Amino acid sequence: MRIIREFTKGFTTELTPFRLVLGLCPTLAVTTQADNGLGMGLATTFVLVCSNVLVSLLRHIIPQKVRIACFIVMIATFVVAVELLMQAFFYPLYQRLGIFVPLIVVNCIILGRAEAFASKNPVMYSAVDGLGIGLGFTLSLTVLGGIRELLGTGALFGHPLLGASFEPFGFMIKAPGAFVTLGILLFLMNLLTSLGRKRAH
Amino acid sequence: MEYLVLVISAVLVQNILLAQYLGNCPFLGVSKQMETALGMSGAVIFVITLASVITWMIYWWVLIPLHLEYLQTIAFILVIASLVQFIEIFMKKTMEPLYRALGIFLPLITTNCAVLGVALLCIKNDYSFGEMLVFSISSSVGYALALILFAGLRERFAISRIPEPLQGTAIGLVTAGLMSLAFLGFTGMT
Amino acid sequence: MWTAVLIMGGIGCVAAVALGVASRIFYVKEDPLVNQIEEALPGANCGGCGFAGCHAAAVAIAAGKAPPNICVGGGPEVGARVAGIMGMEVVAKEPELAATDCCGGQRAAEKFFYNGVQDCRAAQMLFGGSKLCGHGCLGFGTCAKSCPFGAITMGPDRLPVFDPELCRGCGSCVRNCPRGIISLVSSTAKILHFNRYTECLAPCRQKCPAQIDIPTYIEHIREGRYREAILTIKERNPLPLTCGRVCPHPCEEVCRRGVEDEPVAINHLKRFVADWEMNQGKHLEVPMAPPTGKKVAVIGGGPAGLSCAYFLRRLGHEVTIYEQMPQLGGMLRYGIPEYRLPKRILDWEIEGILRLGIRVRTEVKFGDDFDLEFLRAAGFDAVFLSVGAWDSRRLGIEGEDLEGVWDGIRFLRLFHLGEPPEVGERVVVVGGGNTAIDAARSALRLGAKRVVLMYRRSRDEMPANEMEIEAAEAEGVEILFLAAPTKILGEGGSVRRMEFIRMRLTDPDPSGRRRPEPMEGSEKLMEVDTVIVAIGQSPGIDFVREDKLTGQLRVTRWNTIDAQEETLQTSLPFVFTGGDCFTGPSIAVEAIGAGRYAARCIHYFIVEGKIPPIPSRQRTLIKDSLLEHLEGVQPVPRVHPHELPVNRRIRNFEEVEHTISPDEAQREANRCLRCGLICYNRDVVEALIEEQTPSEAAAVS
Amino acid sequence: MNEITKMVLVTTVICVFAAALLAGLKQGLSARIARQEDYYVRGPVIQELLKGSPNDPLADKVIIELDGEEVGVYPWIEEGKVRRIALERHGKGGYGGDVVVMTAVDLETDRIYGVRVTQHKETPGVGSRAADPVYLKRYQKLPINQEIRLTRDGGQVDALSGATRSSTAIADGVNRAAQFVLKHEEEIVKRILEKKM
Repeated sequence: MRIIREFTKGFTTELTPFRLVLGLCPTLAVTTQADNGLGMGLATTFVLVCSNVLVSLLRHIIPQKVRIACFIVMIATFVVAVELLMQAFFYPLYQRLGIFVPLIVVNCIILGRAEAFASKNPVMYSAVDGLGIGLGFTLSLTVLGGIRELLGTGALFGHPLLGASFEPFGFMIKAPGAFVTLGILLFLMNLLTSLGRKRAH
Repeated sequence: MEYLVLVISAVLVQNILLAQYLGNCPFLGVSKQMETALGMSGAVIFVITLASVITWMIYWWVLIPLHLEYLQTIAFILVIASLVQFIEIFMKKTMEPLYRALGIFLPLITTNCAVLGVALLCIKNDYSFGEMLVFSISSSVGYALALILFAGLRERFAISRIPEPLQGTAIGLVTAGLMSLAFLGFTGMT
Repeated sequence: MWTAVLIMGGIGCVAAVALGVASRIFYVKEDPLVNQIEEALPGANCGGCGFAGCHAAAVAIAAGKAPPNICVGGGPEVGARVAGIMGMEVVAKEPELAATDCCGGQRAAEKFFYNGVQDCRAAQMLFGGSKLCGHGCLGFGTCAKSCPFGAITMGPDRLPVFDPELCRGCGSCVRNCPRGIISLVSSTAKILHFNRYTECLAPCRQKCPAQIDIPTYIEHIREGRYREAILTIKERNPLPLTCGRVCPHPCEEVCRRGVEDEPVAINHLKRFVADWEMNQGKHLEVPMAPPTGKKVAVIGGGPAGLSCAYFLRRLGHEVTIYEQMPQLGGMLRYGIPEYRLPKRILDWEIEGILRLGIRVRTEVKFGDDFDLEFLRAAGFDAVFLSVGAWDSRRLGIEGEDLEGVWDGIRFLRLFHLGEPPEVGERVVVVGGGNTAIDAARSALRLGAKRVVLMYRRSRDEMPANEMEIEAAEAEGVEILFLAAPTKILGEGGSVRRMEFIRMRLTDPDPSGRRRPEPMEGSEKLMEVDTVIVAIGQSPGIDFVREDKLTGQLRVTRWNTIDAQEETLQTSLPFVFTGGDCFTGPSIAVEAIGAGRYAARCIHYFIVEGKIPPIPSRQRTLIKDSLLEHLEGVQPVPRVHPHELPVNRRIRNFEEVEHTISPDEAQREANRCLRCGLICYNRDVVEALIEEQTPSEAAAVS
Repeated sequence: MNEITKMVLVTTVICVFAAALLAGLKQGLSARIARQEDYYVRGPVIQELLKGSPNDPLADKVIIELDGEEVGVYPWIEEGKVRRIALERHGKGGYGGDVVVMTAVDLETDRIYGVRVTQHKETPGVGSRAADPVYLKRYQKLPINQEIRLTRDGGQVDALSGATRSSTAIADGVNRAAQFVLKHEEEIVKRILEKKM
């Protein structure tokens, strides 16, 4: 039962970056297209699951003082592995994500989960926690990327959807669009939550 | 002249926060108060510069000769994390006032993507030592600029009537978007 | 491959060695609580909480400046864990509770710079319309939402109501309040605070010598929150039962309702809640600061001494009261007759003060039984000298030493020493103060047929309380104005007759005072059995001994102890004074205020070594706050408590005035205009609320 | 001291394992990564330059180690003969560092067949204009047996006005390719055909 709860919380109470406002840099930077968001999300999920498992396994061995350094090395290892795998198998995605692939290392979600959850929980739960949070993050990124791609270029996952008469707002795929879209999504989520709460009353 | 272009580009056109999307988590967290924003800015300038120098040396003097470029991410982050932690411990003991002003922000930026981001950009763009130094300093100054401007804006939120669901991070993000739009105006000015 | 392994291993090794060595060499001791909390936090240093990393957040949480659930990265379980850690540790420190603390004035000007308006009205300019402004609150409810412990609710008038039981002092509301008017206030801070000119103070609050927060406790009574009302009063006055009965309530003189209507019966309201507490049969717990280990001796257990001891104790110090009489209370016990202040009530009130842990030594006289040298040797860090003013002034006329001539204080004191004085059938009381009235009314109750009060000025100049004068007249005391005794004639050593002379008042002198002067040749004789002289008191300073430390105490020419106005410090730095022995005879509430001020000075003196001055300390009424005219105030009849009928009361010492009923208290509290709590026209605001309430109700349903 | 030893040990061991894992992964994947890089970075350029070749120049790429450096050569093979080859050289002297130039040489005429820029860091809108294929047409048909230089250096190609340094770097890159082909033509052809067999 607990396993299910640890998994689903990544989509509900601990949905990043909406519920836990973390991991904003990749969220903002790579979500110009839905498939970028998906790719980034999956890469992050992979690293998150692997590092959670490893941290959980080694949680009793690592001394306090070098905890951060050790965790970061483990995470970085997986990130570089992802980087290499991506170069070997998804080169165009690697090109588009660019510098943000190595920057998965410093995504606070990963280190945060490692410290907050994996270093205190058994392997199984840690893996599920990583998977849940990671997939929640992937979902958020894909949705955000979808919205920006659709409004910014009129296409979704590269397929034109809105027809030739659609005048894309270039603003959406630029930096300001990223901030504003995320802000508005956050606003809508807050609005829905408060409406839901009111109805529950 | 080249350096001037580099400075303007790094501070304004390619502002690390608002155009390159690096270091956003602390950006939204720390910008709630001007005081913390100022402390954070100082620490960011210090750490980014230091980290860039160290990683540049590691890359060009160690990794390149040994053909280990693919280890840059892991080597950089390990070095940055340890170095910053070391400085923090050192500062806390020997330079108490400085530690209070800047040092407490150090751990915050160890894992700030702006630090690793700037270090990686320096490598990616093949900067010489001088260029790397100028780029890292001006990038971090750009970060500081955006952070301080934003903190000024956010302090005004305190007395504004903001619709409830927009309060907090949501309005922060929208405002950051508008600021970013303003910085977008610098594009093409160099 | 091997180079890779070597290089990474090398970097890792060097990093670990450097960190290990550094953490040894540059070891800084950390608060274990901080470490514990930091352990529980994610350590991702993401900065999402607004603090500079997890360590800084842990420090803030440990200091109570951040709520335990501040971490955005860790999610709920981290919050719960931190709250657990905090829950175990938080008890040790003095609780700081959230409270709205707007005091308007200049602080409003700091917050708003709109349209040049520099005070609370700026908020109105900003948000439009009349605004019911409790403490400058905008009524958004941000604080209620931000409270992680659910201690804040929005009251019916959309002002936050703080539940002290639930409040953990996390400060979340303080940070989130858009107006910045909530602060964490420890009871220490509240006790140490004195009115300032820069604050928004209702006139009653300015006038009250004890600086009781009158509008707030009336507000509490209005809402039926008697417990809060009592706690509000007790932040300033430990003797509400007593004051509720004997206080001449100077506050009511300046009540703004009094401008258009009769003033609010503030003192009756105070008496009402104080009686409520007593009728519960249990003393309410008051917040106490943790012990400081400092010791203070209080010499004299009158209102000033009791008040000082009470506040010092609440500030965490050890206090011992030395009293020369058999029981505590000073003038309250020995100077005020039973029919005004029943002694069982005073006993209950004093018991409530002493149960905080104050030690008492009675029947020890300062100067004879102990002295300053003894107190020093006993390890007291400071001494509060509040011996009162017990020496009666003498008339200085012939026959003053005859039998049947009493001094007023001694006369009143005898009641409580178990031997009521005997009076003749015809009694003359000389003097116009409350002591004179008390003596006259007491004489009546002892069986005197005719009691004449002789006062050398006219009724307007009489220092006694108007209500007391009226009560005395109602009971049959004759008052002879503009007369003064010149000679007391006796037979066989006892008083028989008194010669007195008529007086007239001079034209006002440059200072505006009209002095009495005798009218030559108007002497008359009067048959009299008892003469009570109550023309004023002065401190008895017979404890001053040349060869002792007390000899170094400076004394003024009025026989009061000299001390610095700002610090109440005498010429001996560790000796403080206050109350009647410093100011000369005055009313109880004055002494109570002085007691708290002395407690503040002593607290700073023994804790910090120096006493910081209070910036712009309010001493006189703030001129702008006194109005000549008030619009829109409709007269509402003032409450009149039930009184014992005259024929029943003059036979005995039963309490004359009764306490008002809860309904009456409610009604009376509603008469309060809530000055200082409301910035704008009350009628408009109430109309506005009525207008909005139904539509709101519809929206919710 | 015990604690420090443990710290150092754990950290070092983790680092060593990380490095070993990554080095292994890198070794295993490097061939595939290089192919992907060719395909996605140089692929489009080669396809443009060697448009119409019957073979797949990317698949037939050979790496030639000569003069102490590795050079990838992409051939156009027709009827068993190497007709044209494309190769990448770094042109020195650009404003933002090296300009990487892909040069195609017609081996039958010993003339330049086409030029494309694959990587540069020139100022956008200024130096970057020199990477425009229209400008690069000027190199077509230049004989490789003489030094290729800009006219201002006494050569045959006009610089793009306002982008002299970028133009110089491109000319340098083309020249290096030309010199390389001139010097090693036989060796290159031999290797290509060896691989093809």
